[in-house]
Amino acid sequence: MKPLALFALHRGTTRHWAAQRVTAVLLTPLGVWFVAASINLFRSSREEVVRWADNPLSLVLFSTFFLVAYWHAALGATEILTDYIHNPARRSVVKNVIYFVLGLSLGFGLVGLFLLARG
Amino acid sequence: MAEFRLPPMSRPEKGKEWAAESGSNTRTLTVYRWSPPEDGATAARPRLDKFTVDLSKIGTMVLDALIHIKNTMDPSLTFRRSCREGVCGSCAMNINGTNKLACTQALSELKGEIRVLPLPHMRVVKDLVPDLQNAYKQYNEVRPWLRSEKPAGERERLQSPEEREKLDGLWECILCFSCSTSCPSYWWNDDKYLGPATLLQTARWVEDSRDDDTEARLAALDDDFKLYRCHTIMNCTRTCPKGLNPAKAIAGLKSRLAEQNRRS
Amino acid sequence: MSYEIIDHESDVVIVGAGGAGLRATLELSVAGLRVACVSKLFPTRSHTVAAQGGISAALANMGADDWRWHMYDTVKGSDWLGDQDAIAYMTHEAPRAVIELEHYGVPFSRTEEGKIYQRPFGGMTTEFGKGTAQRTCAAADRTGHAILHALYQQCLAHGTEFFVEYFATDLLCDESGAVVGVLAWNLDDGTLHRFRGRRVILATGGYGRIYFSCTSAHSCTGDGAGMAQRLGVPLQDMEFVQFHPTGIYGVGCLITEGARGEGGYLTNSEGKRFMPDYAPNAKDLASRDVVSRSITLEVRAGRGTGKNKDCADLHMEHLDASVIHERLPGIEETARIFAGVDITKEPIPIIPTCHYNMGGIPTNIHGEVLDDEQGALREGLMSVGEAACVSVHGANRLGSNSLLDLVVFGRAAGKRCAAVLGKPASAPNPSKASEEFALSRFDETRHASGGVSTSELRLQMQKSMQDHAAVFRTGEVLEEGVKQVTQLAQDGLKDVSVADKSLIWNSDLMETFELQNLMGQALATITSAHWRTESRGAHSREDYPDRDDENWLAHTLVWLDGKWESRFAKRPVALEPNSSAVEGLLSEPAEQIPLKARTY
Amino acid sequence: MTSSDNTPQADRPLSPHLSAYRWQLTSLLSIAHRLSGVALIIGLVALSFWLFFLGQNAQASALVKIIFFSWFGKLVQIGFTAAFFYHLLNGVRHLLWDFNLGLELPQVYRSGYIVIVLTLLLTLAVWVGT
Repeated sequence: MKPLALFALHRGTTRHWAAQRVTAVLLTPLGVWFVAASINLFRSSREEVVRWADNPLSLVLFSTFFLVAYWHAALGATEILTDYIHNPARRSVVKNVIYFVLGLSLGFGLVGLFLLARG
Repeated sequence: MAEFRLPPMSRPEKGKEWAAESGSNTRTLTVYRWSPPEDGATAARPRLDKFTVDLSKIGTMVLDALIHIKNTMDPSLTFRRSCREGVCGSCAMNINGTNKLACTQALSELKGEIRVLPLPHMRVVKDLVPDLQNAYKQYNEVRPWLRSEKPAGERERLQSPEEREKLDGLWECILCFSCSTSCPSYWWNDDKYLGPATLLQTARWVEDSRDDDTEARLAALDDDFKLYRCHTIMNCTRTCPKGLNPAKAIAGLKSRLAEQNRRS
Repeated sequence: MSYEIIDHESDVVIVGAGGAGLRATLELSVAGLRVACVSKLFPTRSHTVAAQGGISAALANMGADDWRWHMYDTVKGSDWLGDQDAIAYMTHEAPRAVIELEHYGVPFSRTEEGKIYQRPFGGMTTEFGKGTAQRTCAAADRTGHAILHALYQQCLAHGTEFFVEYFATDLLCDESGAVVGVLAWNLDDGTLHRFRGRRVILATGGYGRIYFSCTSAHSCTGDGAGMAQRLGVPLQDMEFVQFHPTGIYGVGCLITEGARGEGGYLTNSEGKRFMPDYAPNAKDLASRDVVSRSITLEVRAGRGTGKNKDCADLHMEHLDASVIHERLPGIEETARIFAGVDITKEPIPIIPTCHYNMGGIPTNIHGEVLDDEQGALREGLMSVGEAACVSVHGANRLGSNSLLDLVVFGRAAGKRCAAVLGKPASAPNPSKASEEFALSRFDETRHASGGVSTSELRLQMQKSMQDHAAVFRTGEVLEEGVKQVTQLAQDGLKDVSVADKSLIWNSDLMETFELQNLMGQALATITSAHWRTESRGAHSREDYPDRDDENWLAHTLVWLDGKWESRFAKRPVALEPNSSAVEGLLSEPAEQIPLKARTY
Repeated sequence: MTSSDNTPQADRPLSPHLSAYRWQLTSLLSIAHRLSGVALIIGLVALSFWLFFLGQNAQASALVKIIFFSWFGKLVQIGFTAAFFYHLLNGVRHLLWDFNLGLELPQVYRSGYIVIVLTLLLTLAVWVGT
């Protein structure tokens, strides 16, 4: 398979499968960067975090990582639900609940990030 | 919801301990037993019977031990068997935790007490005989035959040795369903996920240079379940008694399907 | 005794879903007739799956070839007992049959040009014995598997209805004695089924399990021929049992002749290649009866290999590893698992092992069953494959002719049905008496409660056969064997006990039915062997070491009566290849292969 | 494939599966991938809320800090780190498989062990090295 196939548009269920791979590919470098960058961040004071978030490169990379990670998480969660919840209606309900929670938490995170970046 | 535990009536209980054979070299086999209820009776739970056999009296394989038990201890013990040389796929069962053909699984390669169960997550017809109807139906569903619109002509269709080689590792499948029944994904979705055995057979035709129906074969796999419940757990390849690699074949199908969908 | 019986009606009922049964089923499905294929095994588990080396046909993919050379080899291989018209038909049809299989999708191995790969095989020559032919079309060393799966797949493509894991117990007849169906037992739910049809084709395979050591599957119990015998149909040439030269010592698993076809050879304890002494021209690729006898003679002369000096060594370690990997992968696996041998490094200990039954239900080339020595047909009954005796293999079958037999005559039988039956029509009803017989036999067997277990009785029979009717035979030993097996049949079967009385997947009961079928054929085999006082092909009488064409150029017909007593008759061998039976079927006339001494 | 309608299929027990099938590297690493994925989803949510609280004001951040420096908080963080590295490394393994690489059984085992060892080493590096 040509690597490009991953990044191309797909129809049907292949899209889900491909999206999972595309996000995984993106997350690999982003994840490594995130770990490197954030190793000390959690233990830092608020001021240090603010200084870190003030850097546009970190901000862009971090928000990208953040968004892609959520996307990947949602795809992964769907996969798990498809495996274990057999009733389509129930599966759909649980999926929507999870999507809602993920969306909400993504929102919280972005708001936090925005506040930090503003200092 | 997927049921990770067996339903109460399916949980095996301790069974009978049969009179042990004496000898200097004996092995004990714990064998899954269940018989359908006789007229009017209610079904009992399966049980695990213990048989101790004298190895000097029997051949080298697990099947030899089972046949010996059937012949000399309990004639009602039931299992499928035919070729006894690993080519017909009848005697697939779960031996010490993984799926094997009883006829090619040497007793000497197993440690300790030998535990013999039917293929996992299957409806049991009797003892070690699982109901394979669903597996056969799924096999049929992928239309496992040569499909070509081109007239075949008077002579054989030509196929280069290189094209033919692509079928190696696919066409040798004996449909024992050891792989499918080793796959947790198949356990949870055996009604909708095709499972490694059937997908391997799909790949066998997708890869055949003489078959012209590749596109439709791949397109037929494109839903949430038939193909994509495969998570490359690799239990299938790990267990295949013929040393085939269904997981690899499935990976090939996924990438071919992805490429096909991208192109169209 | 009361059993609810579920009724099925079709035009043709086929019992058995191996190569021959499936080929016939396919032909009938294509012809638009209603078919019920009843099998005790899921089709791809039939014993055809174990055929390794290949299927013969004069395709000439590897050099000059001609179907008449193939015919010559087959007649000679049969030691002139094969019917020359049937052999002409089979070898003439072979190329078409194999091409057809390729079109069905069989994954044959290929030549560089992309054609079907063909390998040398025992007894297969060019120019009427002058050169070595490469005539055996192979899918690595799993040709039977490849063909069986492809045939099943084709049947699926045509929507054929299969009744899988149904055990047929008896044939059903109408008032006139014509066969109109079978009674079968569905293992899955324990129900009994009456399959009615205007014709019944028995494609139930061989009965190798009459011997203690055989290459045959556990399921090779001759169920069709057993049913036919109970109906009073004779069996033909039952004394001719092929011992394959290379069964793995101790376990009996088959090592294909293709191993020698690809260059393998046999040695004795002195490390000497002994086959050139017995067959100076063909050497290790002489026909199977010759090689089996040679091995046995080497062992008798004290030159056997192994701890007990009772086997021979098959060498392949001199072959290129890539050849083994590409063309003999299954052998590599089987030898490793069952003999603990790495064939690229060491030889396999082998011994002649019961492998194939040349004899069976006598039929014409359309698969129609012959009821007597004059060739009268048994109405409604047909048979194909190893269960049948057409006869194309005569006294000894050539390797790779059996897969050919299956597809050629499976197709022929299907065609005949289609031609004779025309459009779908309703099937006749079996007579009360016939049903009664089948049902009471079922019930009696189920409730059998004698003193000897099925497995014990079976073992006695197998040991008796092994000891008294193996590669070499003598009158005295055979007589003792006849006595023993007759007694096992007469008294043993009456005293059998079935411990399991249930109906769902009762394998104890199934094995008892199988033993009843085996017993009739064991008896037919050993009494026929005793009756035929000559040596021909696989039947080697030490007290009559020569072929006796004057008295014995004839097929043996053997009937068993209700008391298991045998009756014999001779049926002439068809020496004229262009007989009325094959009129219009051969593109050019075949030449008769005149009788002569058989040397390789 | 026909069987009559009155088959007593409902009575038939289900054969043992999860409880009977032997755990092996293939299935262990697979379920570990799934579990680490679930853990990381929780981690991601936690990260969001950390950012949110941090963004609020100093008091909230102080509270977060206490949690982070508690022994329990540390343990959870080590867990997340391990889950992160495992999921990342095994994810790469999965990606290679999707490109049809390393799917032979010996390779699968080799890469499996490599992933385990690397996960341990990297987690150790992060928590000891810093």
